[in-house]
Amino acid sequence: MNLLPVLDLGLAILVLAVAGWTIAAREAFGAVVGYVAYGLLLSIVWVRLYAPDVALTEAAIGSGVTGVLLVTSGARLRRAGGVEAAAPGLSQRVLAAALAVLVAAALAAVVLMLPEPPPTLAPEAREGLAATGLGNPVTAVLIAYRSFDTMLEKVVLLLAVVGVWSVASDRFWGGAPAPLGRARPQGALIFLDQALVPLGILVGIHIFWVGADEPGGAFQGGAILAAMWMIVMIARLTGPPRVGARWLRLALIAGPAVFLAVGLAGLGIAGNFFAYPAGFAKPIILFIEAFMVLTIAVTLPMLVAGPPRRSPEP
Amino acid sequence: MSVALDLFSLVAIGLGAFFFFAGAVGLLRFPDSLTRLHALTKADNLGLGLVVLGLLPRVESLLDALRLIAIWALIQVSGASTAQLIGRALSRRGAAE
Amino acid sequence: MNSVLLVAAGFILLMVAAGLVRVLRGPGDVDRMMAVQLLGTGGIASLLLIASATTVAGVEDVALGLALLAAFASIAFVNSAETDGPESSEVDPG
Amino acid sequence: MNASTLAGLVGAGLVGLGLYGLIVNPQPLRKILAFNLIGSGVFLMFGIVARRGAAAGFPFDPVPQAMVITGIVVAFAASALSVALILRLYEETGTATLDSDPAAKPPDDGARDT
Repeated sequence: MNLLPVLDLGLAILVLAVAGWTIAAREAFGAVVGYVAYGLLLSIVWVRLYAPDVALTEAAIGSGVTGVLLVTSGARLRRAGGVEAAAPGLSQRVLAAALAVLVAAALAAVVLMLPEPPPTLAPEAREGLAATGLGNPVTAVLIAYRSFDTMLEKVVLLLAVVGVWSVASDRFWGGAPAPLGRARPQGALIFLDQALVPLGILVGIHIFWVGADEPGGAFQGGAILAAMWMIVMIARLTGPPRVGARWLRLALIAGPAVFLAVGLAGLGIAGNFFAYPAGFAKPIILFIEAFMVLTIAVTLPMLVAGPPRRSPEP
Repeated sequence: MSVALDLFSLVAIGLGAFFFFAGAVGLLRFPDSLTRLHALTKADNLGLGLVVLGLLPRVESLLDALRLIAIWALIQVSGASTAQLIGRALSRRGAAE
Repeated sequence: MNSVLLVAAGFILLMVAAGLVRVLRGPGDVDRMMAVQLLGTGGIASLLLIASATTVAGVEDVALGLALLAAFASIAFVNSAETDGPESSEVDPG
Repeated sequence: MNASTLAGLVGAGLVGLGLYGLIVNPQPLRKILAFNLIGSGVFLMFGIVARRGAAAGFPFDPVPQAMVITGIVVAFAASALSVALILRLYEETGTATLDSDPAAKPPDDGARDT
């Protein structure tokens, strides 16, 4: 098994090299493409760390959707006119490099001096796992042990949507965001959508469903569904919805609202905030997760689509 | 039986790695973007298919095997169509210049 | 057997690295987009091989997700690279 | 050196690279990209803490992993909000730099993005 360190070293060099490219690339577009490639590579590193759940989340949200957000907005910026900005001078670059090396070296020292034996909560996670009825401990942490965190994180997503919408001009309020795709999409794109989207919806729901016992879960499944909705919008098979639409508002708050309602119900039924009644933990967790999938699948595309840019129809 | 299966995995994965090699050679040596696109999409898709084939005897359940095949099928469809899209973008750029 | 899988994974990763160098150099945005395709095939192949050799459970679903995502990113890239191409997006013959 | 220590060092390197890019790249979108690079470096360091905490039959400690998943989603929300602010800034001022006095500096040699 002494091949593995060589492979790890090669992977590490490759990841750092592609990351360096995203910083050094001259054009913004090339940098973003490099960033998505970097995310796909990084997911191999996450699998090496035995973290397939994170591998999928990082590749999907961390690099995939973020990359698409950046190219979409980059194209909007360029369409509106050039972006000119002065690069800092040499002395500033040298200082920045020195600072970056210093910070990286300090972090590397921390990594090399991590405490032995390593602290862990894995035994505690194992102990409670039977009570939740789940097989995937990461899902158990997200929805059961640290449910309050996850609920608040959904609220953060909602606040981000509110923040993005609030930069709209007054006259566009309640209207739809600008379309994501070109005016006349190509035939190949429409074909790809027709082949990919049904399959992608299936995979997204599958990943959410198996997330109870295997790698996957609401975030990953929701992100894949979000990606599918975005490619439908890119092919212009549908446009972004009006931000004033009631179904959209309901879908956006469904996740945190259901989560909070279940948490409050726990106060009455199981005697504690966010406590799940014994024996019903798994169905309740899946119930919450189903609404979270919906909210994530709707929130991510709305964040990419940006603030409303069309006048609302009467 | 397991020796034969291992041998099968070995041959398929080896062949798959060879096609990735061929794809990389094509990418490095072909003169223009369209031919490079050709090398990338054809050779690498075949390479992935062979790697998946080689891994099939090693999976634990039928469902896992189906998932592996689904991965390959998905990349076949999406790879072919995105190659088409990229190729069109390339030829349009060529015409504009 | 496991070491064979790791050698194959390392070899494919090396090929991906070589291809990435070529593709990211360009010229032009459209060439760079191939980087995502390259990782969509080679990256997933080495991911599956590594996971099989080190027995990480459930990695097929990760690969399935990555395959969808690579397609999604390629589509978005083609779309935005073309919208700021030299010609207006409204005059498209096809 | 084992895999998790190496991954931790990669994480440290990514934070350094991202920090450099965040300071040096003049365009706001590139700054967001660099910021995300810093984020993924930090997440990787969480990842090695999770890997080192392998116990009780799990090959990892699920708590840091779950925190990373939460963190990735929050980082995306922050990126989306900053992109919206940048586009709005451009609409208002006709420039997308954070420079307080962009007109004083001429655009450089054209090697920058167009």
